Amino acid sequence: MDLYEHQGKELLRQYGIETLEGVVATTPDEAREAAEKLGGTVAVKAQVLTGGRGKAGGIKVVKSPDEARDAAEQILGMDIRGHTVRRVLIEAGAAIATEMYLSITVDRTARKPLILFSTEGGVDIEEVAEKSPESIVRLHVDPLVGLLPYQARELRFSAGLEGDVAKGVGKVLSNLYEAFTGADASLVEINPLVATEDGRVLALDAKVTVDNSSLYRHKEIAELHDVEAADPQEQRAQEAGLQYVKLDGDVGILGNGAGLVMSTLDVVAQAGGTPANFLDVGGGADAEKISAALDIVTSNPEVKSVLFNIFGGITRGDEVARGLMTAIERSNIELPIVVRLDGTNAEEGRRILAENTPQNVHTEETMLDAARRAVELGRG
Amino acid sequence: MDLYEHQGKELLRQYGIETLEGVVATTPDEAREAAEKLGGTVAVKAQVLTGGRGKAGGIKVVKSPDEARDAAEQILGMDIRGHTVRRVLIEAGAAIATEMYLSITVDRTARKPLILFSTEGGVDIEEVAEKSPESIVRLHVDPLVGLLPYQARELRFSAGLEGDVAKGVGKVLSNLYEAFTGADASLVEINPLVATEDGRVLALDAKVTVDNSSLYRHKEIAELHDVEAADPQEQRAQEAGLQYVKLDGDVGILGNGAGLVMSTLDVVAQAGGTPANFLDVGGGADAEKISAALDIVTSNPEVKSVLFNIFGGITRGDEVARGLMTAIERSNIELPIVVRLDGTNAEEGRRILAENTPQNVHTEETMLDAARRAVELGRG
Amino acid sequence: MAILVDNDTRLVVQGITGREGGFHTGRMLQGDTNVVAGVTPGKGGQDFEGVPVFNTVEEAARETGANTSVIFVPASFSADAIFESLDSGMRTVCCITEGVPVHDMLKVSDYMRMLDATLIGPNCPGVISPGKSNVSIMPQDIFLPGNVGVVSRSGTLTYQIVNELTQRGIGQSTAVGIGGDPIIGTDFIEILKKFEADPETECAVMIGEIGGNAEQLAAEFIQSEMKTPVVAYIAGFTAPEGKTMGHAGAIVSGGDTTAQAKSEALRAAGIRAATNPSEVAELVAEALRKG
Amino acid sequence: MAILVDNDTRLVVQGITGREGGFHTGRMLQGDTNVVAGVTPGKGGQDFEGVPVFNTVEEAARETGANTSVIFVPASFSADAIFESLDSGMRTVCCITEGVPVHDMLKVSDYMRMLDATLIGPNCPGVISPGKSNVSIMPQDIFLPGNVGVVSRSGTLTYQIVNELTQRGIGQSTAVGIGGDPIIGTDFIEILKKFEADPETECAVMIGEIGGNAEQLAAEFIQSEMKTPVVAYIAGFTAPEGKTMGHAGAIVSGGDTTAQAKSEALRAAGIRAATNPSEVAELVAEALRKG
Repeated sequence: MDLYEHQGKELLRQYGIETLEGVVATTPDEAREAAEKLGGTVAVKAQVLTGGRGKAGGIKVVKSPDEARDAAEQILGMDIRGHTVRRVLIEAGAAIATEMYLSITVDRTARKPLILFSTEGGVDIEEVAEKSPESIVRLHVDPLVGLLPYQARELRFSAGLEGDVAKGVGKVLSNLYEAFTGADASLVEINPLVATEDGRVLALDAKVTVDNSSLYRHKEIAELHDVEAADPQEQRAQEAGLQYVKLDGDVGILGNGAGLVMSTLDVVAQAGGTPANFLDVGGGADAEKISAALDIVTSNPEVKSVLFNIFGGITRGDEVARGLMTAIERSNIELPIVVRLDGTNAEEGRRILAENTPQNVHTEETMLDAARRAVELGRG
Repeated sequence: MDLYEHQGKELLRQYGIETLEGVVATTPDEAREAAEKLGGTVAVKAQVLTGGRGKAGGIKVVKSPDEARDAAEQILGMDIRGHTVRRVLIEAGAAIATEMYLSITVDRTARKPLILFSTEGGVDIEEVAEKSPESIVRLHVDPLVGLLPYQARELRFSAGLEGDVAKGVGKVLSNLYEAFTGADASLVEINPLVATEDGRVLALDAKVTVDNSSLYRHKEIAELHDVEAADPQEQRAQEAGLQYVKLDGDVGILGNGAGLVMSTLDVVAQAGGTPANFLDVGGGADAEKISAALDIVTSNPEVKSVLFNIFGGITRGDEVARGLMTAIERSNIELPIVVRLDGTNAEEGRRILAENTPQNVHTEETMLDAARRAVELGRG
Repeated sequence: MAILVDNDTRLVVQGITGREGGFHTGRMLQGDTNVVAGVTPGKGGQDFEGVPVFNTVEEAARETGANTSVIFVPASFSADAIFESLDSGMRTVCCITEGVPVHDMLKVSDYMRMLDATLIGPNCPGVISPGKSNVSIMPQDIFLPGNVGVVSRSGTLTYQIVNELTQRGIGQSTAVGIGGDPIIGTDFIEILKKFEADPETECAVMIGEIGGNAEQLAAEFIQSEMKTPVVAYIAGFTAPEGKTMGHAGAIVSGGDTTAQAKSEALRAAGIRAATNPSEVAELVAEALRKG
Repeated sequence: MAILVDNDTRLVVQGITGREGGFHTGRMLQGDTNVVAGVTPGKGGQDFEGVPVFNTVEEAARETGANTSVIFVPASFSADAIFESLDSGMRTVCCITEGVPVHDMLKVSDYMRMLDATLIGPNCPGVISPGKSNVSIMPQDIFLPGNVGVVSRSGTLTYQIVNELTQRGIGQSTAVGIGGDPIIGTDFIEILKKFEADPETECAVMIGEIGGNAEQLAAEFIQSEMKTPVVAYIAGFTAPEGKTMGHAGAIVSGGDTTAQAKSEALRAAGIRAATNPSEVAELVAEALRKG
């Protein structure tokens, strides 16, 4: 789960990391008020769960409350990479001396947290990695031991930091690691991390991603989840415990297991069709879930045919069949549906379907045949 | 550093472990007041840094403030295994259903914390280990991973605990582990850990030993250090950073390194003498320390001769020699002193001694010869 | 021989009385698996379809000689269950459970470095050595004893590919689903190493996905260390960039983590890379013919 | 051959600009030790008696190929220094510092289980392979190259015994002071195992103390696993019960941790046990004669 900048900063503040003073506004007038309260030069920043808002015009630095109002008027409602701006953060100004980059992510290969630091902040770290890789300091942390004092020293000396900045960055590093583990984050990124002219080190931006699997133990973070931001169908899928991604084609696809569904998409494409979505019903999907899944897929008006590919392991064929029957009955689906059922309790599932097959449901033995049939039926 | 029962309980309470209400008293009248305040039956318990106070009459259960006063009068000033009782703990009563044992120590061989639990509490764990070893549950904790929920389950099922008691013990275990690591303890022991008739689980006694090497990061615990309890010479040695243990013989012994000093004691015994003390000046001992060490050894009136055995590594022979000269001059020591100097800068040390040897200082080449000479000189 | 599980496997099921644990224990009992014990705290002394249930893994191991465990307990208790099985002497542990927090797994996988043990998963279908032992939720009827080792990040895609192999009469030595989570106990390379060392495995199948660089690292390993022929398949040719496709691991964030890029890297390392499950079986047949 | 340190040892001194670190570096430089680097944070770029000083061990290792470290930093920073040297690739680490907190050492020694590295100490005199490398605070003049391995919980007592050996013309392959703290990186058995595997070591001397049961465990190991003859000596025959004698480890709390009990256990296991340092040398001479 991604946090908005202002939420991420709130989290960082809880872990002792300094930020600039800021106020969230949802209307131009609120923005004006906030700017008045903060005084002086302020930044008006679009709150969106995507990068590149600066280039897209989502950040404006203004010198008066009225200008703040105007800036907010422009930014609110703006579309940035498919995300609509619903809130802006009005943030106080600061005299910035240097901009740095600091993040902690999970390195899957090393199976350890990875710290990245660069004295070149404020730009894409990928760009920095390309242009001046020597400016990036990389440090792995042992998950059981945690961050050690010597690692802060390595960062400091490798990056050539000195004086107050070295001290400030060291403190932020240790607090950020606490935030990373404490909030079960898979990413905490401060870009830029700035040193002010008076020697303070503070987070000018914050990107925090919290591991969804851990949300049961972070109720306060789970509550931040922004339902408005998601596509309504993706939102509905998430509530039903399904993984749904909308795509541009016309063959609706359901299956169990991310790998099998991805492979089904590929096979549909190889058969000359274009997938309308990715939908994984997950392991052990019961009738209720299958029914919800079919509803979601068919609610996309582009969908011309549906391919239903189940290879049961933890998912049982009989339940899948029952869910399918329920969904078809309930939603009165008339689109052609091609079903391919294999694995655990598949025979029982096929029996249920055979006993009561509606006109529009077709069964196929193999994945390849099922894909071809779905593409063919979709063409009318 | 050992904590008194009342200090140990204060620590346990800080970590969420329940104890009975109690008040420390240093006079019979204070004891009376405390008993009045607590009301009902109270226990008057000698506060000493040794075991076996129950058998020695150091604990009395009384039913009125006057009785508490009388009990305190008897117990205060009592000598228990060489320790004078200077304080009593007046503690409220409780309806006890069962007595258990719980401790966490450092297992040197496994290099891990070791939890010991027994449903047979209130008696020496060594006795329990002998009589009914099957009643003792042993669990090692991985230092980096910490205590895990499954370990509390293992303890519970192995010991056959049920209901509120199982829950209560589980909670105490997890809090005690926090206390053990949080206070840098080398031992935390609750004996007995009791379940009351109304289902609470609480610590009726507390024995806590804090690692001396960690005291720099536990100022509040370091301040509890009881200077009254120690032998004055041992106390003085500790302040000077020396390891001193008084023994019953008449050959004063100083050396560098615990092993070498122990071995020197052995060699003196083999030469027919009896060691008056163990004194390790430690590594890198400078003139000041050597001087203090010699003062401490010779302040014991039983000492007839002194054996000074130095094999320098981190300790430098020249500094040792200078320290020895300083101490002899300053304290006007007239006892025979046998010096054996070897190792780092030993030649320089021997030169310093040779240049300026007082009458009563004798040098020997080997440890064995030095021991024989010291024994011989002690006999006059 | 087979790898990880075989005729010597004595299995304890953690969470045996739960819905999934119970269901799959029943299925494993129908197969060749020697399920010697189950564990559910508080249900010690009961039995489940003839399998004795214990309160702790330690007790189960002591009483039954269990040496392998499979975990079906809820995600919030899974890390604890893994530690319990490792500390009780299990040397192969399969964690089927989905949704185990990443930071829990970071600690577990760090702890594994201290031990000579193998953790498969979490969020995986388990391990099956057909005709020997089934420690999985995989539909065992589709498997056939044989000489092809299968390793996969995906569960159901594994079934699909195994099914294709079996239908062509190609049997499997062991099939391992390593799981699709960001932090897993055992990766491709560790399993491929075991297949390489297994005299019974004559060909290995590696089933990958978009996202991450595990397949590229495996390609390097295969090229430099393996004599056993390997057939690979990467799912997700049609996945758009920047979208998470189900598995936490399956997110495409840059050009070189796409299925195309991975397949090309594999081919560049001289590895047969298929574009769909049927083709996998064809390439395996070809590899076995050429030896 | 020798164990732990030899002609291939490239030493980095952590805390080289401190009082003790500087003094002993000077002494090591006088001997056969290849001191390639020193580390003192903030003093990188300086040099100490010709040895380049770096800010971090990582940098020192990268620039000089250091493979072994010796630690003189204060006790409160020692655990961090050990982690730093291990993470920077040092495979033999000697921590000389006294007074390292026990809980710090519990974490360090747990971490060691993940690595193929050896930590000697803390609170130890270090390791010396006479004529090859001296990574210690031991007075190297008393050592003589030879074939007797020495392992000890005590520093100065080791010098005493080595001196007795050298005066009789008996040289040493390697002498290791493992330290007297409750939690140490390497124990008797681990060192004895290395002596047993070292073709150059023809006899081993084990110097123990009252307290604990390390010597009894070593006795079992010697009896069952070693062909190399071992001479043992336990200090503390005159120590009273219940008193701590300097070393945190040297507390006698029960009958079987006394010097008498330990010496008896050793003799019962067929091991030569001396009663004073001179006797050690005599028994070693005897063991070497009998082969």
